[in-house]
Amino acid sequence: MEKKNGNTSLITSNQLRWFYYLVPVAALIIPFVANEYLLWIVNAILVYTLVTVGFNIIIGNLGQLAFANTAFFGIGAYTSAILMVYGGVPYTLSILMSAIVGGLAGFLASVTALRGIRLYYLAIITLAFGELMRWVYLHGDDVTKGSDGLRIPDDIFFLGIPLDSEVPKFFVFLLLAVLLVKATSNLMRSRIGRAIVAIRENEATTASLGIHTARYIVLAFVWSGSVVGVAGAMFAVLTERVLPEAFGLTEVIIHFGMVLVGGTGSIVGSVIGAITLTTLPEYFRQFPGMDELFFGIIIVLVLLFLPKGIVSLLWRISPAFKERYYRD
Amino acid sequence: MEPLLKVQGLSVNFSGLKALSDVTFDSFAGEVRAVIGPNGAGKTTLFNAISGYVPSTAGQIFFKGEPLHGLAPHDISVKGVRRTFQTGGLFPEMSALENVLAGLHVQIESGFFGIVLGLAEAREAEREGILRAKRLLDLMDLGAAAEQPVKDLSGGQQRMVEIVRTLATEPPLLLLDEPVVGLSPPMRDRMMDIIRRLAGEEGIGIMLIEHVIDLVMSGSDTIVVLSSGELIAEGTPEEVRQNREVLEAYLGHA
Amino acid sequence: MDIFLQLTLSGLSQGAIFALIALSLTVVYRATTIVNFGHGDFVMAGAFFVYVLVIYVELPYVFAAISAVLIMLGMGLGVSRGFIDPIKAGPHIGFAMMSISLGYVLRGGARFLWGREVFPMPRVFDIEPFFIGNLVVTGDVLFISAIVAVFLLIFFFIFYRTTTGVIIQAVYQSERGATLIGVNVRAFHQSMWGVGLAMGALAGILIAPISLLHPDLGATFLIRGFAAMTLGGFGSLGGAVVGGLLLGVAEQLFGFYINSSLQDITAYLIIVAVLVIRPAGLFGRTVTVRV
Amino acid sequence: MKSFLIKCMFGAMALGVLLIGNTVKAEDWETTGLTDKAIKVGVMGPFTGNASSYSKTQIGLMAYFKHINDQGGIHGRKFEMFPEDTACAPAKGIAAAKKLVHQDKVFYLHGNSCSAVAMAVKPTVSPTGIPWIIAHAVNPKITMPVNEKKSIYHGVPAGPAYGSTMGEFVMSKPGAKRIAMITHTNDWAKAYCDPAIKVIKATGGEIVLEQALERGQTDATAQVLKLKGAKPDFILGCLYEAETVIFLRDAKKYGLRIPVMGTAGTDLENTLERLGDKDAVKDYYVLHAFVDKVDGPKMKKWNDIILKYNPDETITGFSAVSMASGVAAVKALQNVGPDLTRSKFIAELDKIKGLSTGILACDITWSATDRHGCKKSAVAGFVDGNPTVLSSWGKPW
Repeated sequence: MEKKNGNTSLITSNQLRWFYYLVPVAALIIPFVANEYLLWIVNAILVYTLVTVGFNIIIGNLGQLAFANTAFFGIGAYTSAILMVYGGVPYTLSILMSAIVGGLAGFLASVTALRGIRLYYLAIITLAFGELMRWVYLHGDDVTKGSDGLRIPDDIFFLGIPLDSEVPKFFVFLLLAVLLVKATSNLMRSRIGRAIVAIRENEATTASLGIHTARYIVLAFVWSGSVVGVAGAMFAVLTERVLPEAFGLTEVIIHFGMVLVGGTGSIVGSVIGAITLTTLPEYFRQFPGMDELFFGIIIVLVLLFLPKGIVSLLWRISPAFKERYYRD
Repeated sequence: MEPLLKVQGLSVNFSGLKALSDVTFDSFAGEVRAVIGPNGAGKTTLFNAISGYVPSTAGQIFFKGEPLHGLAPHDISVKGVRRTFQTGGLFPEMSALENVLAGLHVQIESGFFGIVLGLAEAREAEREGILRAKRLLDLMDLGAAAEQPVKDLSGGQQRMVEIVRTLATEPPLLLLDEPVVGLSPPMRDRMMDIIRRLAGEEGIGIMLIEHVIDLVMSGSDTIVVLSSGELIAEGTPEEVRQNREVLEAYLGHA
Repeated sequence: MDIFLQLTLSGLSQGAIFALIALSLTVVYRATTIVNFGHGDFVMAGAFFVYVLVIYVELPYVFAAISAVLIMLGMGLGVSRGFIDPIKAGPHIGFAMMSISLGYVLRGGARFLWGREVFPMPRVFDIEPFFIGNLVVTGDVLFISAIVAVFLLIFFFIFYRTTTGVIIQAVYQSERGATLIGVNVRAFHQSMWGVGLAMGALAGILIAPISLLHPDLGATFLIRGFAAMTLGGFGSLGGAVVGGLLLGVAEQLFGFYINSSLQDITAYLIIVAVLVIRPAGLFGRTVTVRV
Repeated sequence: MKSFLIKCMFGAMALGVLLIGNTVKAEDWETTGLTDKAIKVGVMGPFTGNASSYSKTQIGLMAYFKHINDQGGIHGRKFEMFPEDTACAPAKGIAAAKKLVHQDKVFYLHGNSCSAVAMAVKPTVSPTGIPWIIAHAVNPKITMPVNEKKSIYHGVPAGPAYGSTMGEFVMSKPGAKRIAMITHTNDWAKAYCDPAIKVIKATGGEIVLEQALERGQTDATAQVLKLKGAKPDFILGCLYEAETVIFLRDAKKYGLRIPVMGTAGTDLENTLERLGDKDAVKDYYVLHAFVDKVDGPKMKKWNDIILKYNPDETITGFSAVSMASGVAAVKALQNVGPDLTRSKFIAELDKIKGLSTGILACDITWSATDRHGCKKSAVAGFVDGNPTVLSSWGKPW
């Protein structure tokens, strides 16, 4: 609109905002056209959207190679499942608890980063954290039921809506995803989001601007942990049984792949990444045995030719798609 | 006049090596104070010590009478001592506007919940910050470049953005580490002009590290000369020019 | 006492493999500051090449092994040139994902070609176990320990006693300095990738007769390589070796004296313990940054 | 804006619930996945991933279906197979099940190797009432207690059947009393070991030592030395193939010459081939689901069927396991007659009693209250240096 630099793009950022609001509204039609299988994939996409959005805060915005994301995911799922199974806690409340416990796990993970451990060293330590958590699920038999997995109760309600098939799950998941994506977007386009990105760009300089870097590193991890924790609580209901196998190293790699394929540090990219890497494996079902090969090749190609992720294709359409760390 | 910054007997050791030893001087509001000296004299270490990036081994630093030594960099910055860096001080992937907004961080008063929930107050605070940042960029003729990532800007523009970012909160004391390095001569003169104006008109205390002696002599009120970590001379450009020790220090290391 | 010695001996021979993998990771890391997260799969690939060369091309084992190591050396050069160089300008996150994905391609390729089968790797020697006092020594232990020991001697000799080694050390210290004295840093990176993958392949070839050959062979070793690196001090060459040996012994002792179900997570526990107690590891320099 | 969004969502939500509630009609359900020419059958299996060697059993099952098709099919219908990959990963397995049930709309499901996946899939499949025959996974909880829609069957010995066979065989050795264990710490190992322990304890034995050996380990020194110290009469080994080999290798190395009882996850021939040392497998006994050696004369017929449709396939102990339940399913389908429905199929499956398949050592018997169709297994071991199928210690099958 009031662009001074002679921006002649087709789409203004104002129009784009309406487009973003339209996406979830348009998605409301999906349950009327999709069967349970397709709807399950859509629901999985909604879960993975939050997983990726949360992970991207650490990887993309904060720029830290911390791989504790799958641990947050599992912790969220188990928190919710355990509370529902043993405590009779309503699902809605258990989601909140997953967010809190996930946030605490995020805090724990941030301590390593605060000790000044960075890059690959941080990556390896956070991987170890995730694998140790998996060992706990496997050996915490009395509570987690070991590798049998914890079956969540049949009669689950979200604010009175019974989550007994994919359709109600879709609406609830969509609501949660929209709310958390919006909240994360608010956060990233504020002074807090700028501080987090500034730390990625140059930690020393950031402090010189009066920004308490340690506080924002912790905040990024805690927020990431909470968002992914909620995703975990959704995953528990999606799969109806929480199993240790679902939170292994393969899952770490898939989450990482989603962030990079979509685009680091971009919320739109996170959504694209979640959609791409949830649907492609389903598409590849027709070529059995070639999953890993395709997965590897796709990511290699994206890294080589679209280093900023698929979202960068949108930037070619209009620079308005580039996410800013402030809002007009 | 009460000094803005008091440095008393400041020493910094790096694993036994003396980077600074027993440096003492005062700095005042509205004054441009240059820090010069041969390579390795400890100029940047002095800035790092004042701004909290390296711990001091001995000595004290006071800003407006309050001790700064032992504080973390961000606390010192909040108190009103701001600095720039020799190289790579900007956030290259962020736009000029975002860089300046990051500089305004502590002045934008929006709380966590207000931000997350998108409350009106938080948005208002952000909006004010954005207006302010845009105004500042316009003042420096950077309005057109506001939306571009700073890595795409020219060297001169980048320097300007950094100065704008550092000045955004109107700090009483500014530490500039080689602010004109890499700039073309006309840009250099313009930059020195801005610096002089900031000190003269806004009453900001400025300390700067500079190698180009002409600029130092013409642009500063007071000069501090460091050599091998020691303060060997302090005074007006004229006084320093005539100091024999200074000449020796430069020739000895040349 | 006998048991303790037996456990230690067994742990050392396991540890020799971990050491080799940790060392190969470190060689690449020190040269390029990249940790190869796909290394496990390159280790597997090395072993698969031996299998292919022995079974299908019918090469004698030793030639097959040498050829496989050379193939992996070439692959290292190719990976560096074709996949790492083009994304050099990007952040480390890209390198991490690139190495993982390349590993996935290898694993997927192995799975696609050999799919559901698990192969017994041909045995090199069949030495009857013999006794030293009450200590049982088997051919595998002897073979692995001897090869790794010889290899390490050669490696550290080259590194600390030859001109090549001095140059490598110099580049490790300062790339800019190395450029000034005429070292081609790009070629250097490529060759270090080659050396790293070749060493990894050697580890794969040594372990495959014991662990059997399957596409997921590398995964368990990679995490142990990481643990060895961490324990020895991230980025320290000697540390990687000592860390690997210690990890091998620790796994055995944990398994026997504490609880055998802990054996599997010894590596992870060590990683976390090192972080809490001494992030720099045994021989590492400071690896942390000030926050 | 936001409140409008939320209103929209809840409105649509209510509509969606209504729509879905009305779409499933009873007659449709009975004949879904059937045409005059075809019976659609969904075959889930770990065709990729680190457990892909199990998928040999789905290959075997599908070869049998193709064989039946080539013989003219069942009442004019031919099997149309929908193999779906689970990669032995829960989430992927659920997607596969949803696809088969809701998109491909198969008539029934037959397959599944990984217990964890079968357990993960159960909440998806069980409420639909679609017949589901578990042809390889061993976790007994997949089928028992019988699910509400009474639609899930086990066509191989489940954990308890296998496990109690292990226990009985161990205790059939004269003088066996002190038993030690070496196991993975997962549900798979528990499915074998727990019932075995029960039998051992009930028949006067005691467990003197438990050792864990996790997947991916390449050394069992610590475990072997502990076991040696405990001096048991028999060792129960609930380990996968690779770890079994490592354990036996180290057992021989440290002179642990005590008989070891292994699971159906391993077989004698492969273990021997991998170890390359007859001496090391001399004391290894292993559950053997089949009536004969894997390459024995009684198995030839079945192996030939597999090889006819998959010429490059290597036959292992997994290959023919699922074919037995295939035989049972074909029998039930034939008994139903041309007017096939899901309810009739289930009724006929429940009428299968004492069906000797000529493949598995057990006869398959199903009823409305007991879905563990296979109650026992044989054991294989070396007798005088020859692999032999045994029913108890020293007694050939």
